[in-house]
Parts: sequence; structure tokens; C-alpha cells
Amino acid sequence: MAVIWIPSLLQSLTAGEDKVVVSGCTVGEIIDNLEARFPGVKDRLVQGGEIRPHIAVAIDGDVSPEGLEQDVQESSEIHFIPALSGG
Amino acid sequence: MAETTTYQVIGTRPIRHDGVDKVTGRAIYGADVQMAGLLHGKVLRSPHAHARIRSIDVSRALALPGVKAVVTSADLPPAEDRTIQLGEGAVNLKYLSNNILAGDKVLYKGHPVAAVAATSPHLAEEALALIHVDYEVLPPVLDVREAMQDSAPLLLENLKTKSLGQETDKVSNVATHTQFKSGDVDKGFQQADVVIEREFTTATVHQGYIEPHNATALWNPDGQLTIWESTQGAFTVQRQLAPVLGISVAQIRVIPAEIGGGFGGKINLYLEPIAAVLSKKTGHPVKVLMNRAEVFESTGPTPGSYIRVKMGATKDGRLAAAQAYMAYEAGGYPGSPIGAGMMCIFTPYDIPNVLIDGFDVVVNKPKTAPYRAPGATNAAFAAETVVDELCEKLGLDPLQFRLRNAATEGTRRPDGPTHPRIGYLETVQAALDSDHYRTPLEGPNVGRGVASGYWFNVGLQSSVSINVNADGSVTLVEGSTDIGGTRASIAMQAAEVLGLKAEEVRPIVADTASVGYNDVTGGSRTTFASGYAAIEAARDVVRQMTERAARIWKVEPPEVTFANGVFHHTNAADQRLTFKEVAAQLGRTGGPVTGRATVAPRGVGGAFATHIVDLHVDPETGKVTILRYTAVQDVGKAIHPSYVEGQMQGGAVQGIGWALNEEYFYSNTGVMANASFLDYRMPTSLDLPMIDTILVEVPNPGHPFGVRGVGEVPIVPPVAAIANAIYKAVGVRLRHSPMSPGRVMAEILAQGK
Amino acid sequence: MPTKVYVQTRLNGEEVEFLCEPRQSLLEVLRDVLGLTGSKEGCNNGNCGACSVLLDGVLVNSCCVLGVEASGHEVTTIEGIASPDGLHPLQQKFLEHAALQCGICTPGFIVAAKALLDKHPHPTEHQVRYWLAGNLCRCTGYDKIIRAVLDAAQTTEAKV
Amino acid sequence: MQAFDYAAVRSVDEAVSLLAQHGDQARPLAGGTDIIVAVREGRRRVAMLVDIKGIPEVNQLSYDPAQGLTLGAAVPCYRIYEHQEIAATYPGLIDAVSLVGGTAIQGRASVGGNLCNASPAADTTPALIVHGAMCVIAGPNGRREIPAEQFCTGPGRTALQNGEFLVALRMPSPPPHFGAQYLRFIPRNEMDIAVVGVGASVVLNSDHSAFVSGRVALGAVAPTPLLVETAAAALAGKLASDETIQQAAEAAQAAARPIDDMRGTAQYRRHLVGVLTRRALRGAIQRAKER
Repeated sequence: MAVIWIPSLLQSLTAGEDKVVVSGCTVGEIIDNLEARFPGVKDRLVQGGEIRPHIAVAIDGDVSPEGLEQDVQESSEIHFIPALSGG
Repeated sequence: MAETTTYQVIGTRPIRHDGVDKVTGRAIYGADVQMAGLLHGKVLRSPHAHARIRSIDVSRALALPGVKAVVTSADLPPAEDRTIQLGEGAVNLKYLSNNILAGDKVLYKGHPVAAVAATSPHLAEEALALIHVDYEVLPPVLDVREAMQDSAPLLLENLKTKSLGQETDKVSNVATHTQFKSGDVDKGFQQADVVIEREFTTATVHQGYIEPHNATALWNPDGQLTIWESTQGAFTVQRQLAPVLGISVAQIRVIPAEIGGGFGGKINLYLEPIAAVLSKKTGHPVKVLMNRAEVFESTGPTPGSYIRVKMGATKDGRLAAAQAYMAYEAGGYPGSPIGAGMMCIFTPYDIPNVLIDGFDVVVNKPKTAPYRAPGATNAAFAAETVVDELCEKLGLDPLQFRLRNAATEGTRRPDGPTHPRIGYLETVQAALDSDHYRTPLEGPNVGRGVASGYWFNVGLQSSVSINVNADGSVTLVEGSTDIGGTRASIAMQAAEVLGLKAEEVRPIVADTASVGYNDVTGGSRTTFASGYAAIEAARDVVRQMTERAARIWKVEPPEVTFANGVFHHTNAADQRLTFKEVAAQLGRTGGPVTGRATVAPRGVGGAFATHIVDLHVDPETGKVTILRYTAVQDVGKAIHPSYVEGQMQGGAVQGIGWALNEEYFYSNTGVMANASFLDYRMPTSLDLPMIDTILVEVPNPGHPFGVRGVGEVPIVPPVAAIANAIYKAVGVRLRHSPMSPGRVMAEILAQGK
Repeated sequence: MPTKVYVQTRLNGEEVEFLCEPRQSLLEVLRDVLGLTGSKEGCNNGNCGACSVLLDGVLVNSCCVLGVEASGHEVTTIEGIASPDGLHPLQQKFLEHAALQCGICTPGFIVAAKALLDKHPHPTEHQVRYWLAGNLCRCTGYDKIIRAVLDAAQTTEAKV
Repeated sequence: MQAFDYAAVRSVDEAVSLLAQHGDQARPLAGGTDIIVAVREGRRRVAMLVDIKGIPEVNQLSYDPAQGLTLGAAVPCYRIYEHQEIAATYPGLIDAVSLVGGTAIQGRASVGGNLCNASPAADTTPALIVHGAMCVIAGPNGRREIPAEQFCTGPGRTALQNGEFLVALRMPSPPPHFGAQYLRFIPRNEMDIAVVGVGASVVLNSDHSAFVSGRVALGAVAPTPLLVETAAAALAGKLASDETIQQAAEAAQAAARPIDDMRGTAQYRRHLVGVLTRRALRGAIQRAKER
């Protein structure tokens, strides 16, 4: 199952856990399953059916443009990082 | 794998396709656009850094003969207070609209308040003086730390601090708090034998592109809007304009002219909506140009910042922990590159315990825009000079220390994910082996400094189509505006796939109606992502051309192979058709061939640079002279080495200017005192030596040819490298940028006491 | 409306007449009245050199000259540098050395460098850097520009 | 940019009558590199620019050992440093005209214009002062001459009366064993306004062991360029030694009345006055010896 890295600012909702193993085939499913275990997490990450503005989801280090629909492998690592571009 | 591949076109140095137009003065930039019935627009800007607008009276301006229209924010549709995703990041529509034409408040000196269209630019300017604006002047706040205090004047009445989806109740100037945490820094610092903690400040600086912003708009009565301008992203302009003007994307066509530099500063909307509503009101095309002072006072700058860095290392020279507190000035509206600064500050290193807190803070300065590796130069100035102090305390060569602590493939970044194949270690090794570093530096008051830098690069979205001509040459249609030779670097990648010469590919930068969506030329993405699209489009051409060859031979496509521009029949070795021969028969074999690709590539390879600088400090004046400079960088695979070198040299020199003299001087009322190229001191040719480059090629596995973005990272190390060299030269540590002669002299005198 | 003045001048070898207001700079006249947009406005106060032209063979910033002052004089702009038989060696070397990125400063640099080579056919690197210090380039760091000018000096020498 | 009228005149009298007629609403136009930009940026309002470049006398550039140097007010900088004999004879002036703006500005800007613009930081004015330049002024009441150090009366203000304009500058032929240097400090190496400017000239005795006389003039440290009489007194008749130079430098520092602005703090400027005065005097001595 995929490993979700919990941003430090959310760890208050995960009883201090910084990594959580969650099942799910897409980022969306994984966040729903995460929410089931740690209520409140989803609202911090998702707004109006999309990943919140200013947040990007990275699968194994690659920022995904697909957001909640992004497929996730069994072995994947998932990170929530600032959404950024450059100059 | 790409190392071993030999290329026909990639790695060569053909003359860029748009070159002749640009050396003969024929290239058309935004300000060069002319058309019948053209009116000229000028923008009235706030003389105050912070004020409430009580009323605006435009009647006298409208009465001036030759004046055709005046617009204010009332001429833009009411902007919703809602954040939308726009490819390169999220934008709050209300902030976006109010920054174009101020609503009830002006938040910086130069904030647009109204605009005039007239029959000549001089008349339009005279009309501005006839507009009366009644301001309630408010106290400004110009420094990030002052803006964060409870007592500070508040810029935005409903701004609350967001931290990862949570919002504080208190209204303040702090827009966001972001945090990266790994391991336990307290434990790490306990394990460290040497711990250094320092505070740094950096002044507001500007991208300094030589071409001022411009926009020409024609709004037809049927609601069709056409924009001609110099922009880094025609599609981004189109996407942002639609909600700002309340019309559909399809109603807007943006025709990108040549662009005279951007460096991130020509992504945001400024003049386009103003030109558009002026055109709508007058029924004429309207051209609006900024002058240099407007560019400085109303666009660009990259944040002034306050950064506190604490780093610890063990006796054996290993980093044990690193902590940073970073506060960046966003300008009048939220959106400083604080997140990018946090992503870059410690990323060259493998550090077990890291804690980074970052704050995005509004102040009464122009809304900041991206500037070449936005946020990373400020960050590297802090971290890389603390690293230099650690090396001194530990008695270690700064490059050897970096070798020992360098992040490599698999190292976890402070923001969480692990590094893919990167070339940081290789840049440090190349610097160690360089003639520059191995040549002793002698003489009084001279010093050598080194520093490294990271920029993550981005991919985003690109589209390319390739049309095959009857003579076997091709036309490549792309949507990435060409700021530094990307027509060539994109065309060369297609040529490589098609077995053509670079000159046989004619690249065209098309408008938003003529090619698929493309994100901005920015984030060091163009040669990577649009190049990727060109490769895929070329492969699509090869697939179709293979079918045509098969049809000519009356065989199945799988029986036809293509290599080096020639099709072969697998069952008849003697049978061969060149790309040109097949192209000549397209009409008889099914019609024209157009290859297409749209991509949103992953596998963006991060970029690392290590710079070496030798300089002299005049101990009587504090003036720094750069004696020798070498920029080492992992460039992945250099498609056109000359333009890769050019990016490294140009970035290094922008960094040198940042380090030595560039800064916004503000009066205490928030008025910029040096809004001109005379007193905003960018380097001239006389201030510099040649800039040596060492291209390290560690191919990016995420790109067919190994390309990494190269444009941004070269601006990251220079400020820190120069600070470190000044210390070696005269024994003073500068912790404020720029390190202008007066500041260096003050440190030298203080040291003497 | 301010009245316009009739002006006769020689522009890139041709006799030219135009009307302009006294307040219009030579740069404005070239770009907006005569349609020669190769000379660029970067600062409009003589500090960037993007508008460099030759006035009677002397390098000047056309933003700091009034259009009316061109009366009876000879103006050479970037559009007048190449000849029917091809590019000027400076233009060729700028291309070969990749001495331009965005290209906005390039016309000014080429005009200024031509004035230099007309006066000093064999400049040192320092002479080139001094002469071109009034021309700002933000893209290249000047390295390839300086090399292109030094290389062109060799070529021009060979030609004459 | 405001509208204005333009008149190209061919004689001094024509210029004087037009200038007298329009009073302070008219300004002479020489190189234009200051006035055109000042009007464009709204720092000066004018009703008329009187182009004096068509007057032969204001374009005159001539030198002979008897008469010295006559420098027409509209002669652009480049003509001065390209004139070999003048370049060899007035080294301080050459330092200054080579520093004004970039090459393109030097192709147009004149020393007369730089003086009349009356910027406290003008690069050529301290050089004129140490070369003992006299300003030839024409006006409704005929002509008069005043020393360069008396020409500027405040930032942007000059001794010119209504209808007067600067026709030319005259500089005497330097005596034997004369040397001069103008140095300015700027953060860049070109295209900058002086943070501090120092001009120095010396006349040495025949064996170069002592100062017969010397002059020091400062820029950017007072409302007008300054001739430092106390520095001249510190040099006259004294040994050409580091001590003497130091005394002159301290006199210059004492005479400076700098302000804080974005180009430098008063403290930094005062410090630089000492540094540049020492360097300029040493440079002037070196040139005197080489002459």
C-alpha cells in the first residue's frame, strides 16, 4: 500500500504520525481513506473536489497535474508540497 | 544511456532561426506593433504607497481634445474573492483585478488607478494630469518584519494567515505559513560539534529586462478580443484575461510578439486588461507602453526578505541539522516565492534533521513577480554563507565539505520526496578539478569564494505540431515564446528525430489560436517540455511517413524502418527512400503529413550549480571588483551549448548585480528613489570579466535526450559566493544584500575599531 | 494641438522628409513617424543604449536627441547597417557567437560596436567593454557580445 | 512630455534676444542629454528650447600655448578627448569628459551643458575649477567672464542672469611642472552619478620636490561643486610629501558638507573625500613629473 507523508502542519491531526500507510488506487481514494482514520485531514487538503490551491501532490517525487484522479502504485510515496512554478 | 548516444544535431551550435531578424532590427517586439487608427494609452499611478481612494474625477481629462476614453476599476467586471488554478499556480481573482486597476485602496506607489486613451502618447500623458483622485493617505509598511507585527498597518482588511488549509481568525499581513520538517532538529543540534546561527536580509531587486511592458488590444463589437504583446506566456495571458474581463477564453486571441527579456517578470497581467477596456470603449486598437520608471515602480520585483539560518555539523564534517526561518515580502498582494525558497534552501545537502518555516507577507511595495529561480537566491545567500562559516570552523575546504554532504540520487529533500538522478556531486567535483580552483589566488585584498545552488525546474504543459513540406523540410509550430534561443533548441530536438539539419526545420512561435495550449516560458521548462513535445511530434511524423513509405513499397508498415533520415525495407536491403523522397510523394500517398504532440511531462530533472568567484576589495572604498568567475552546472544534455553557456553567464551576472549594487531605495513614505537605469545599478560590460562556464552533463532520465532546465539555477549561487569571497579578501562577513561599497566599507571600518 | 515642424534629413543614405512636434525625440520619429522600429526604447533617458544611432557618424542615444535636431544631418540606424551584399561582419559575428538572447538590446549594441570599429579597428577587450558600457544587456552577461565584437574586428580588418 | 517650441539660432545676439524675450521659460539647447530628459520627466518646464549648436563660436575648440584652451559651450565631450594636444595639456578635463555618461552620451553632451545643468555631482565642474577655467557669458548687457567655481549657485541654479547664456570656457595654458587629475567614486565603473568627485591640480618646483601651488575641488558633497581654498593653502610652498597630501585631504574633508542619500551616507562621503583627494593629488603629481 502507498505511503503518505503527512506534512508537519497536519501531524496534529494524525497524532504526530509523519508517515501513514493507506490503501487506495488514486490520490482521491487515499485521501478519503486517510480522512476515515484521521477526521479533518481531507478538508485541509481538498477544496471543492480538488486539491486546494497552493498545494501540489507529488507521487514518487513527481508533481502530478492530475490531482485527485492521479493513479497510485502499491509502492508509491505521496507528498503534499507547495504548488510552484518558476521565472 | 544518453551519454553513449551520438547525435547528429544535438550538441552542435547552429545559428538560431530568428537570428537575422534580431541583428538587423527587423524582429517585431510588442512596442513595434503598428496599425491603422491606433490610439495610445497611458496609466495614472498612485503617488502614495498606501491610501484609500475616496473618489476619482476624470471629467477634465475627458474634455481634453484628442482624449478618447478614460477607464478605472469600475470598467472591469466586479472581481470575485476566489482563487483559481492557472497552470503556473493559483491566483486570487480579486487581487489580480485590483492589481491591474486599484479598487478602493492603493497598496504601493505606482499602483494603477486609471488609464487614458488618446490620439498621441504625449496627449494621453497630459490627460493624466487632469484626472483628480481624492486619496485618504494611510501609513505604509515597507519591511517584512515590521509588517508581521501586530501594530503594523494592515493592507488587506480580510487577509488571514493560511497554513495548509487552515486559517487563523486574526487579520494580519501574513498571508501564509508553510513548514517543512524532517527528523528532530533539536536532537541534531545536540549531536553537532559546531553550530552557527545567523540573520540575513536582502533588498528588493528587479528582473531588469531591457524591454518595458507593452500591450496592444483590439476589442471588436462582436466581443472578439485580440492582444498583441511581449509575454512569457500567451496562453497564460488568455486564461487570466478571461475571468478578469468576464469573457470566454475562446473570445480572446493573444498574438505574442518577440519579447525583450522576462526572467519571470512578464507572466503576470498588467497592461492587457487596460488596453482591452480602452479599446472596448473607443472602438479603436489601443497600444499601452510602460516607461522605465513604471516598470520599476509597478512590476516585477523579487522580494526583500529576512532569513535566519542555523546549521550544525559534526567534527568529521557532516551536517547534523539545519533550521531556517524565512519571511518574504509579497508586495501589495499575497504571493511571494516563499515556497520555492523553502524548497531550495538546504536541498543541495543530505541533512538528517531539518526544520523550515516560511512566511508570505504583504508590504506596501509592488506585487512581486517571479524572478529567475524565484526565492532561491535569497535562500542560498543565507545557507551557503553559513556553510562557509562551518567549513572555516571545521578547517575544511568548502568544496570538500560539499562533496562530503552532497545530496545524490535517493537523498530525501527537505520537502519530503527523494532526489532522482541528479548531478550536484559532479558539479562540485568539476569545480574542484577546474583550472580556476586549482590556480592559486595571490595579492592583497583578494579573495575566492564558492557557493552552490539548487532549482527544482518545472514541466507543465506544451504542444507542438510539425508540418512536412514537399521538399522534405518541415515547419515546427510551437507556443513557447522565445526569450533566449528556444526556437533553436526545440527545432534541434525535432531535427534529431527526423534526421534533418537544424536549418531544415523552420520553427514558428504561434499565437493562441494556432497551436495547442502551452504554459509559460519559465520554470526552466521550455527546452525540456516543449522540446519533449517536439520530439513526440517528430516521432508522430516518422510514424506517418513510415506508413507512406510502406504504401509506396506496397508492404506493411512494420516492414519499414527509419534511421538517419532514410527509410529501409526490412526484406529488401537495397530498397531505400530518403525522408525527402517520401515527402515528395505525400500528395500521391494520402495527403499532407502533420505530426502532433501535447505533453505534460513528469521526470523534470532538478538543476544544481556550483560557482567560483575571485574578487578584489578596495580597502579604502569598499568597492568590489570581480576578477574571475566560473559557473559550473549540471545541464543534463546541452542541446545548443552556446545558449546553455549564455544562460549560465547571464544568470551569473544577474546574481553579481544582485550581490553588489542592485536594490530598491525607498523613502520612509514608500517612494522608490531610484526608478531608473541610472540609479538602479545593473552591471555594465565594464564591471565584469569574461564568465567561464563548465557544462557538466548528467543526463536527465526523464527526458529522451537527457535535457534538464538550465535557465534559472545559475542565479542562485552568486550572491553567497561573492559574500564568501569578500570575507576571504578583507575578513568581514556581509549578511545584507546588496554588498554595496558603502556597506562593505562600514564593515571594514567597524572591524578596524 | 502643438504645431509640427518640417524636417529634412539623410537617413540610412536616403533623403527623408518628415513632420514632427519639437517634443518628439529622434527615437520617436524613427519608430512612430518613419516606421523604423529597430531602434528600441529601454529607458528613454540615455542610460541603456537600446536606441543607439549614428548622427553624422557619431554614436548618440536617439532618445536624447530631438527629431528636429536631425535637420540637415545624417542619421544611420540598425536598419542601415547591413548592405545589399549581406550582413555587416558585426551582425554575422553576433549570430555565430550567440551574442544575443532576447535580442532587444542587440540593435543598439551593433550600432555602438560599429561606431567603435569605425574609430578603433583593433580594440582591446577593455576598449570594447568601456565603449559598450552605455549599452545594457540583461541576458548575456556580455561575455559573448565582447567576443563577437573582438572577432568582428579581425574580420573587418581582413575585409578592408 | 509637455509641448514646447524649438528655435535653432545662428548667432549669439539671436540667442540672447530669444532668451531675454522668454525669460526663465526658455532654455538653451546644446547636447540636450540633460535638458531633454529633465523636461520629459517633468523635472523642468520650458516654453522654448533655443538650439545654440548652430552658432560657430559655441562649437569652437581651439588651443595654442599663448591663448590657452577655448572650449565652446556646445562642444561634445568626444571632440575634446580626441584632440591629442588638448588631451595632453588638460589631463584633469580629459579624465572628466571620459567619465560623463557612456560613449553615446559623450557623442552629444557638452562640458558647457554639464556646467549649466548645475548638478552638485557634475563630473566636469571640479575639473574645470582645478584647471582655472573662466566662463564666457553673453547677455543683453554684452559679455562677462567669471571663474568656474563661481558659476553654480545651488542645485540647478547658476549665476546666469535673464537672457544670458554660456558661450564658451577658457582655460589658461598650464605652467611647467603642472599636473592634474579628476577622480570620482561610483559603485559601478561607468554610467553612474558621482558619490564623490575630486579634482586636483598641482604645480611643482623644478626638481618636483615641493608644491609651488595646488588646487582641490570637490563634487557631490555640497549644494555646488566646491573649490577648497584651505587645501590650496595646505599645499602652496610645502614639500610634495604624504604629510602635505594628508593635510590637504583633511582640509578637503573639513570643507565637505555632504548629505545622506541613496548614493551614500554623509559619513561615507566624507571618508571618500579623504581617499579621493589623496589619490587625485598623487595622480596629479605623477602627471606633473611625466610632463
